Amino acid sequence: MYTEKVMDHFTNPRNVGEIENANGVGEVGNAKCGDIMRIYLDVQDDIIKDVKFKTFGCGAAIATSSMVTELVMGKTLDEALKISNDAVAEALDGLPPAKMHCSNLAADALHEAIKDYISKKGK
Amino acid sequence: MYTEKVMDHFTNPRNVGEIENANGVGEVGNAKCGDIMRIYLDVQDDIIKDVKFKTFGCGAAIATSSMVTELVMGKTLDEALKISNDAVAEALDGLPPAKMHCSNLAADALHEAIKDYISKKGK
Amino acid sequence: MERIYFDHSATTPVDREVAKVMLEYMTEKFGNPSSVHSFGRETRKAVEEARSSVAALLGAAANEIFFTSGGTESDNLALKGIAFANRKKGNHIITTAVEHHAILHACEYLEKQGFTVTYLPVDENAMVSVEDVKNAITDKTILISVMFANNEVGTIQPIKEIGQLAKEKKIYFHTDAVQAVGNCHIDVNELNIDVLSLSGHKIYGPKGIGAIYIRKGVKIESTQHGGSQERKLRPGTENVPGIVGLGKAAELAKIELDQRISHLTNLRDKLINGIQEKISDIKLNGHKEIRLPGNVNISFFYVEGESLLLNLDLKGIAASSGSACTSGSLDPSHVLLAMGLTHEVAHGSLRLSLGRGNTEADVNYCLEVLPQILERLRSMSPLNAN
Amino acid sequence: MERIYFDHSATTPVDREVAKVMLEYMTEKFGNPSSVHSFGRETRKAVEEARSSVAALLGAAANEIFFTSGGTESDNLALKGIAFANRKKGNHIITTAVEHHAILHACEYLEKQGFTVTYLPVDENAMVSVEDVKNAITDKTILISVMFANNEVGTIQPIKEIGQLAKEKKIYFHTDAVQAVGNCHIDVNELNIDVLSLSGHKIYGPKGIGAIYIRKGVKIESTQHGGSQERKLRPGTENVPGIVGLGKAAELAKIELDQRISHLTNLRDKLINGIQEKISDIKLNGHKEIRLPGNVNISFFYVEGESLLLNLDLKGIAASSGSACTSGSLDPSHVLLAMGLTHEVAHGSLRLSLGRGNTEADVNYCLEVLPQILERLRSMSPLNAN
Ligand SMILES: Cc1ncc(COP(=O)(O)O)c(C=O)c1O
Ligand SMILES: Cc1ncc(COP(=O)(O)O)c(C=O)c1O
Ligand code: FES
Ligand code: FES
Repeated sequence: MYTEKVMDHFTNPRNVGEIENANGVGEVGNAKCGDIMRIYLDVQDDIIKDVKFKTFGCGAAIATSSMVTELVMGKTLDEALKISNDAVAEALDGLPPAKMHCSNLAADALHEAIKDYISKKGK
Repeated sequence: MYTEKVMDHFTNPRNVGEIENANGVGEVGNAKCGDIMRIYLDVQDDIIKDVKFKTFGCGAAIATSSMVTELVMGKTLDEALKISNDAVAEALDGLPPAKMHCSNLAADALHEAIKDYISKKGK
Repeated sequence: MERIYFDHSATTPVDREVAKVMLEYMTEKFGNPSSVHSFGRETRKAVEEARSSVAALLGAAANEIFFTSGGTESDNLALKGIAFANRKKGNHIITTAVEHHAILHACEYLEKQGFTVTYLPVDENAMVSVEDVKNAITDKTILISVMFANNEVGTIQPIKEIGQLAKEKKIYFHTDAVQAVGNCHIDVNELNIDVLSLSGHKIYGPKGIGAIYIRKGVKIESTQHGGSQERKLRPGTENVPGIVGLGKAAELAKIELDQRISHLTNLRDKLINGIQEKISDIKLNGHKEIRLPGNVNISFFYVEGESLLLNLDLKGIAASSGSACTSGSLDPSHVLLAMGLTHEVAHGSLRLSLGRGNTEADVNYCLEVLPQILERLRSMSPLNAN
Repeated sequence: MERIYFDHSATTPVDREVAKVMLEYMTEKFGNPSSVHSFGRETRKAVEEARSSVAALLGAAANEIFFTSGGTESDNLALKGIAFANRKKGNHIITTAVEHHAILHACEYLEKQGFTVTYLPVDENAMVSVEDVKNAITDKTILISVMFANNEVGTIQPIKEIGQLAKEKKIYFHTDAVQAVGNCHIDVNELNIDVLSLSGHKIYGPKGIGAIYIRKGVKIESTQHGGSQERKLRPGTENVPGIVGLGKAAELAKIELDQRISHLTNLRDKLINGIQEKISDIKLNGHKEIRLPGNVNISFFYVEGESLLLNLDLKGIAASSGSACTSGSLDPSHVLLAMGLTHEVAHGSLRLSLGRGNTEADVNYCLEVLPQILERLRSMSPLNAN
């Protein structure tokens, strides 16, 4: 069902956990299936210095969460905002059709976290 | 499907053939399935001295034909007239439900042959 | 006593390789393909491979194949599924008088549901005319269903031409190919077939499994409701061993097709010629050339089919007949009657359907035994005198 | 890695003896039971013996058993067959919210055909109330269909009482006993059951075969049309190996029933108690006592079912879940929701369904592995913090 890469990220997820003094946090619930993901960012000078996640969801949800943290680590916010759901799925060598919606979770949570950082910074 | 007795009468039918100077002949077609049977009688002093049959029909039709000739051989006409379809089927240790109509063929042909003898004698 | 099986149109033995792979999927790899775990994943894979094998035999795409419980279900699904899904477009269905009961009785059911069905006649060879199909089409026609090859007399219908006609008129074309698959070259695209029924146990595969080919885009609805198996068109836990067995049987059929056709045609013609030489007062039923490679169907005048079958059986030969006496019903074969045979002649029909396991020795034995049986039965027949 | 199978409610491995007899009827005794010849007669006999074995398991008469392609078909035949045959008497059907999709989707289909269906609620244990059934009955009610035991949470319904009620009101009573057969004592007369569905592959028999018990006198019509097999109620060449296999499986079920129940109950309770001891924040789903002997269904808060399953699978344990993420649909189990669970808790449900091949060692291994997995997943969960 799942590719090797998905299973790898599912069994050994990267960057699980919380960042204590995160300056950006995003949480989304997947409207379709009810799963939940939270992303913590430590942004310094518009660069993502650290990122962590917590996910309540299926194998694909956990793997995409892990993958998205790997993809954005060290990237600028602009670069990170460009990461699409499809890009995450592709980086995992694809997801089963029924599981494509799961990749939304990860990208959406990331974008929410960046938005949170920007709005906090604005204050 | 068929009892041993049916198969015995089917494989070794008794009294197959024609009686050249039969004084009673009966032929019936089975309305249900289109099969045909002819019975030849040699009646002397109200007693069936000889009986033969010819049948175009299923295994049950042939077996009941054979059985009916055996049952009436040497009997008086009155006795023969009393032989029912059920009696023929019973003498064969029964027939499958779908084949019960076949036994009609034999008894009916016999009764037709007796009627033929009586009507001829009446003349 | 050695037994000779000449009833392959009724059913075939399961191929040894097929049985072997089925056994594996019964006891070792027994998972439910819908399950997430490894037991489920391995059977899901096997089911999809089998789907590809069946598709390959028909020149179809794998996602155009759906598994059912057999030919009857495929036929029912084709007719009812298309009829109900396209009711708004029209309510007229065209079929033939010589279809299998799975088609005919499904049509009768649809007539009760408000559909109109035209049952086309056939000629003395059981062949339907393309012209008749054409003339039967109305602006309410939504489906044409004509069997590929007749199960009783073996006649092969002009499928490609009917398919072409249907295509031009934008009417769906279904063919019941239960007897043809594995015995004829079939390419659904070349032959313009939209929907096709097949059954496992006629091609050395398992009983209780069949498939339906549905061209992409055909509007059809399911007749059975439940889980989401077979993309919801045919719910119910997949019969994995059956599916895997059917896949294997389809594979074998593809590989062996040419060889089977020439082997069967050879035996068939030997048998027909031998009977014609040795026995008088007979009639070959079905088209002389355009017939299934393994089908022999002959009426023997003055005798009745069941007693013929029983006598053959006593000699170790398994065959079948269109006689009323062998059928559940009390009428002789509707196919033989539609071809214009009288009740009596239809009654005396014998079908010998050959299979890949049959040999020339089988044919010779039959040719030795059959004349004796005929002589015996004819001597008992009241019809023979004249 | 050794694999442990805890998903017997999804499907079971075919018993070795069952597979053996099936093999015989695939390759040696392969005749079509409708055939007159010896190949046909030997399979006809086998089919009728299997019918008797299935009947014996249910306390029914052999002529009250009809073979189908599985539980889904039996359910469809029961509901549609009775609904359409009794339309003149009324158009109301009573069922429950926790039935299998084969029942629920067949009911939805019937609603489109003009029938009215009452879906009774259940309590927090998934139990339906006899009082609710009683109150739902109208003078239009023709059928009550309540499953014997729930496939997800194992709760056993008050079948006898509902049957009694139906009997008094002269309403037909059908029960989907797909999960109960072979796991519970069932006597259709004692329990007042008119119609019952069962499936081969849930009782160590083959996939693709099922049966329906229909009490003599029940008015029902067929849903599939074709030949005259199964007294025309279920046409199509009989799946002889499947039927013979189901017969053998029924025989074994009858012999082993008490032993299976005590073995499974023992393991089940060990597993439930072990999990309750070792893992916090959980909820046992389904009735504590009145449940299938082999069913364990527990929600683990803060985690999601599919990721739980995948982790178990990586450790060699096969299980299932009511999580949306494992189902084709995107909603979590309708059964868990009907019991009042929140989406989140339903999401984290795990079903471990035990079978006769499972051992205490299997249970112990699971009890060793499960806490580790839970700890890991919970440490990743955003829901756990509070
Ligand atoms: C032409 C044809 N159609 C349909 C069927 C029905 O197939 P099954 O008996 O596998 O359901 C058969 C065989 O019985 C057949 O020969
Ligand atoms: C309660 C219940 N009913 C019906 C079915 C359907 O049975 P099958 O999948 O054999 O068609 C199942 C199993 O999937 C079930 O558990
Ligand atoms: S006499 Fe015709 S079926 Fe027996
Ligand atoms: S995130 Fe819910 S199914 Fe994947």
